[in-house]
Amino acid sequence: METVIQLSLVFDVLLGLGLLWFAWRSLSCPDLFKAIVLFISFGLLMALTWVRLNAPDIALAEAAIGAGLTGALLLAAWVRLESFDALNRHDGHGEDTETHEK
Amino acid sequence: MNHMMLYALVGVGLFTIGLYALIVHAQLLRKILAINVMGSGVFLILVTLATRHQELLPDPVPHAMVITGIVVAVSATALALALMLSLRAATGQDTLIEPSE
Amino acid sequence: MIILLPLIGALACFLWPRRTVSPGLITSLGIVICVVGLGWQLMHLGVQRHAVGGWGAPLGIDLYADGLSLLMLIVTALVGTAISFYASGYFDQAKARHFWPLWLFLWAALNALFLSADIFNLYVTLELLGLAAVALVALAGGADALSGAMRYLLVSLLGSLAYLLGVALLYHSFGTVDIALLAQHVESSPAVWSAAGLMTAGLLMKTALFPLHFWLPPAHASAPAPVSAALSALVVKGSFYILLRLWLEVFPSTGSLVGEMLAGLGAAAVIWGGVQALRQTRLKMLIAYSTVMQLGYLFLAFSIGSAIAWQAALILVLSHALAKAAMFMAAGNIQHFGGHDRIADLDRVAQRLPLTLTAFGLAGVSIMGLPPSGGFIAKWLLLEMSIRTGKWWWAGIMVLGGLLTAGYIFKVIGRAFTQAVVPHEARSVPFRMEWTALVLAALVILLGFFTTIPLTLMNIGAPFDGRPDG
Amino acid sequence: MKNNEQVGKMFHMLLILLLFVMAVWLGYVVLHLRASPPGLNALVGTSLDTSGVSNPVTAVLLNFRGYDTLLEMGVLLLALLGVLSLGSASDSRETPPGLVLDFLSRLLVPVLILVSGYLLWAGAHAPGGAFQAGAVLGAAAVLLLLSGWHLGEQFSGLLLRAVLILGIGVFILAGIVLIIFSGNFLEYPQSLAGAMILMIETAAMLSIGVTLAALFQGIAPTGGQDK
Repeated sequence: METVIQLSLVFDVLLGLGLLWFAWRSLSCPDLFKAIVLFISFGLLMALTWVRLNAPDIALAEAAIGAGLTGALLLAAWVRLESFDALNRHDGHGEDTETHEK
Repeated sequence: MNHMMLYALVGVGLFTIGLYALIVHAQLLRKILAINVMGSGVFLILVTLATRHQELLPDPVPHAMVITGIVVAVSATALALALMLSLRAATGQDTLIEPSE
Repeated sequence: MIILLPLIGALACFLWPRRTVSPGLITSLGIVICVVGLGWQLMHLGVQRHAVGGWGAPLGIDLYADGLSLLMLIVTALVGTAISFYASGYFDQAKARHFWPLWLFLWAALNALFLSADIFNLYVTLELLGLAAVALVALAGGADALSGAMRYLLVSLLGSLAYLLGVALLYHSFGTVDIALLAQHVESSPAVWSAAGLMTAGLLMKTALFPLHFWLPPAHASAPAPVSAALSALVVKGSFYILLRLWLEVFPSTGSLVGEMLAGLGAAAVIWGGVQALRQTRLKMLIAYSTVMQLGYLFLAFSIGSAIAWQAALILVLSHALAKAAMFMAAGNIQHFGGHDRIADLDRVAQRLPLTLTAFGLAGVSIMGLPPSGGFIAKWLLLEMSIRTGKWWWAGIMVLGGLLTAGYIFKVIGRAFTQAVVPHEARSVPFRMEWTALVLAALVILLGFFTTIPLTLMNIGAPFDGRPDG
Repeated sequence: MKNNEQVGKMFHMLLILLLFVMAVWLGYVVLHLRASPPGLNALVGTSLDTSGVSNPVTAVLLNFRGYDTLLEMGVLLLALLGVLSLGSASDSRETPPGLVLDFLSRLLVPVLILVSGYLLWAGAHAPGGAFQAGAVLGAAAVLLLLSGWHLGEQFSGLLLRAVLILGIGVFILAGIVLIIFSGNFLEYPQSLAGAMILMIETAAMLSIGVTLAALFQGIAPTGGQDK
């Protein structure tokens, strides 16, 4: 019993840290494409978390909507952005996907 | 108190990270991601606080609220992305611009 | 209570017949009739409460209508109808197709917001309102409008999330999201104060109180004219209304530090907005900054805090909504007429668009707070109350604000009479666009003579006398 | 210039500090909430029998707080309207899909449709429901869109819009009918509650699926110059 609780605690700590880590990486990594992929993984981790929190309904919704469709939307938008960039580079003033710091 | 409250702290963390990124990054796609991360943080807090009583089943009301919230979030994200693309097409930038005189 | 139905019903049926102006106008009239019906009900039967789904407060969602909601609904119905008429002349076929469903959604969101008694439900209506408003701003197209819309969307989402986090804290402290039930249970605790802080911050963002106003001028100024009118007159009032509800009913005592702080920000908004408005070179930007400024006045009531001050603030909401809608419409006419809204090149608009300029002038009278107008009564009452409660410094701010307002209004009117250096081609302005603006402006002036009507209406259910029971 | 940078840095540090304080404070508040939250759990439990479904989350979403869900579908539809009004809606992709994608979509789409049907049905008593089912349906449609399939002419006009508003339309209609019969908006008679919820959910699922797919199409690349 004791070990089960301990194990689940370890699991929860890891999952929590994982969430934070993925969120942080997704928001700070310079490559936009990577950021989106990281965000989708973050969504899947969220789904796992909902299962842990005894919320299977949300887990399903998160996996399907939060990670799945949002991810698809983000990727689609990214492809569009890239195609703009490709055009720009063609015109000679390329602006790659770097992060602009304010 | 049980260790599920850990996730509430994670929620606070996500909210903060998202807010930070929202303010610091100029790139719109990044801002949209940041808003989504913030949202996840809020949802996590909303649900985790309901698990304070282990003996009962989880409270379904926050669950329903979060599902509502997820749908709202995806709607807003879609609109934001479409706006971003139009803006990009109009200005060639993926950041906000100052209004012209 | 029946009010929500025709609304949403009309909305849905809107989506599908494509080319539609007349259904839009019919819906507007339908809403007006429903609002009148609700008003009649309230006057004769008192406060109305309706349990959606028949479950009742803690489990289900309640709708609640008292004088405060009624007044807001009336303002929305008045201005909304005017905007509908105006828009029917403003948009071309391609834009109209998108405008009408979005606009009716916006209206539905506003009505739902004013009737809701449930803070989570309010969150959903806020999102509905925000997305509709953003989409409408973007309708103008062009870099300015798109950027303005994007900024607006981000701010709006951020505000909603902060609000939602507050809702989460309140729900888990008291196990309910119903305003009346919360009011019974709320006690001072760190959680309550954090919730209050988060929700207030989120809503202030949406209400664009200084210094969170930065998104408003670009969004409001670059939107199509009827949309600007709707945003400035109505949308910002939506989040203000929630703030008012929360602080009047849920959170403890308004006369505290928070009230002073909000009023202080309001005062800063009055000054800053006024100075910025004076400095603008474009008419719509000027009007947008004027909104920032006039919103500031509303927050002064948070410090004064007596029932009369609240009533004054609401009269101000009413008259500002009418006047500002009229102003943006007038600006829209001018822009339509001359193809631009640069104040320096107004080129004898007074002689060539007399109706429009009259509308602008009359609305200006109310915004300045000159008699006889709704704005005058409201500001006079606020002034009097601030002196009577010994907070004369707010009175000073108000007088200063009045001077600034007079400055920027006359700046526009003065330019309107003179000939511009570069004369330009002019397009004729549809008849109904001119008259709608004028009618609204005339209403504000009339409001000055009939202030007692809204006053009696808003006191149904006594929303300002301490906390009404659930 | 250098000065500016320094101010920027200071600002940055200040921001981090402020956010840190906020996070610590929120963390404190979250951990020290009142120990005995009343919650609505018990109430949901006792009312569940009369709600027509046995999954409490579905009961909350479609019965107790059905009004929220109604508005929420409005939000979804509104987002689509917004996206469409931005005019980035695309026609069809011109590039033929890769073999893998084509194969994948042939394989997956029927499965996804089955899954969404199951989720919808199961939602009454087990995890699942209209939103999840709609999302899966939407995913299926997205796959179809990606693999080059597009709506035939006769489907793209009125019929498509009809499906889009079907969910919210049925919801509102049910609400109005119920006002006549039971006096309250969206108050289901007990015996019919299960059936009505299922009906609303079915309509909602279809609309949600199609709306999500349409959102995707509104944002997706127009073909031509994308890679």
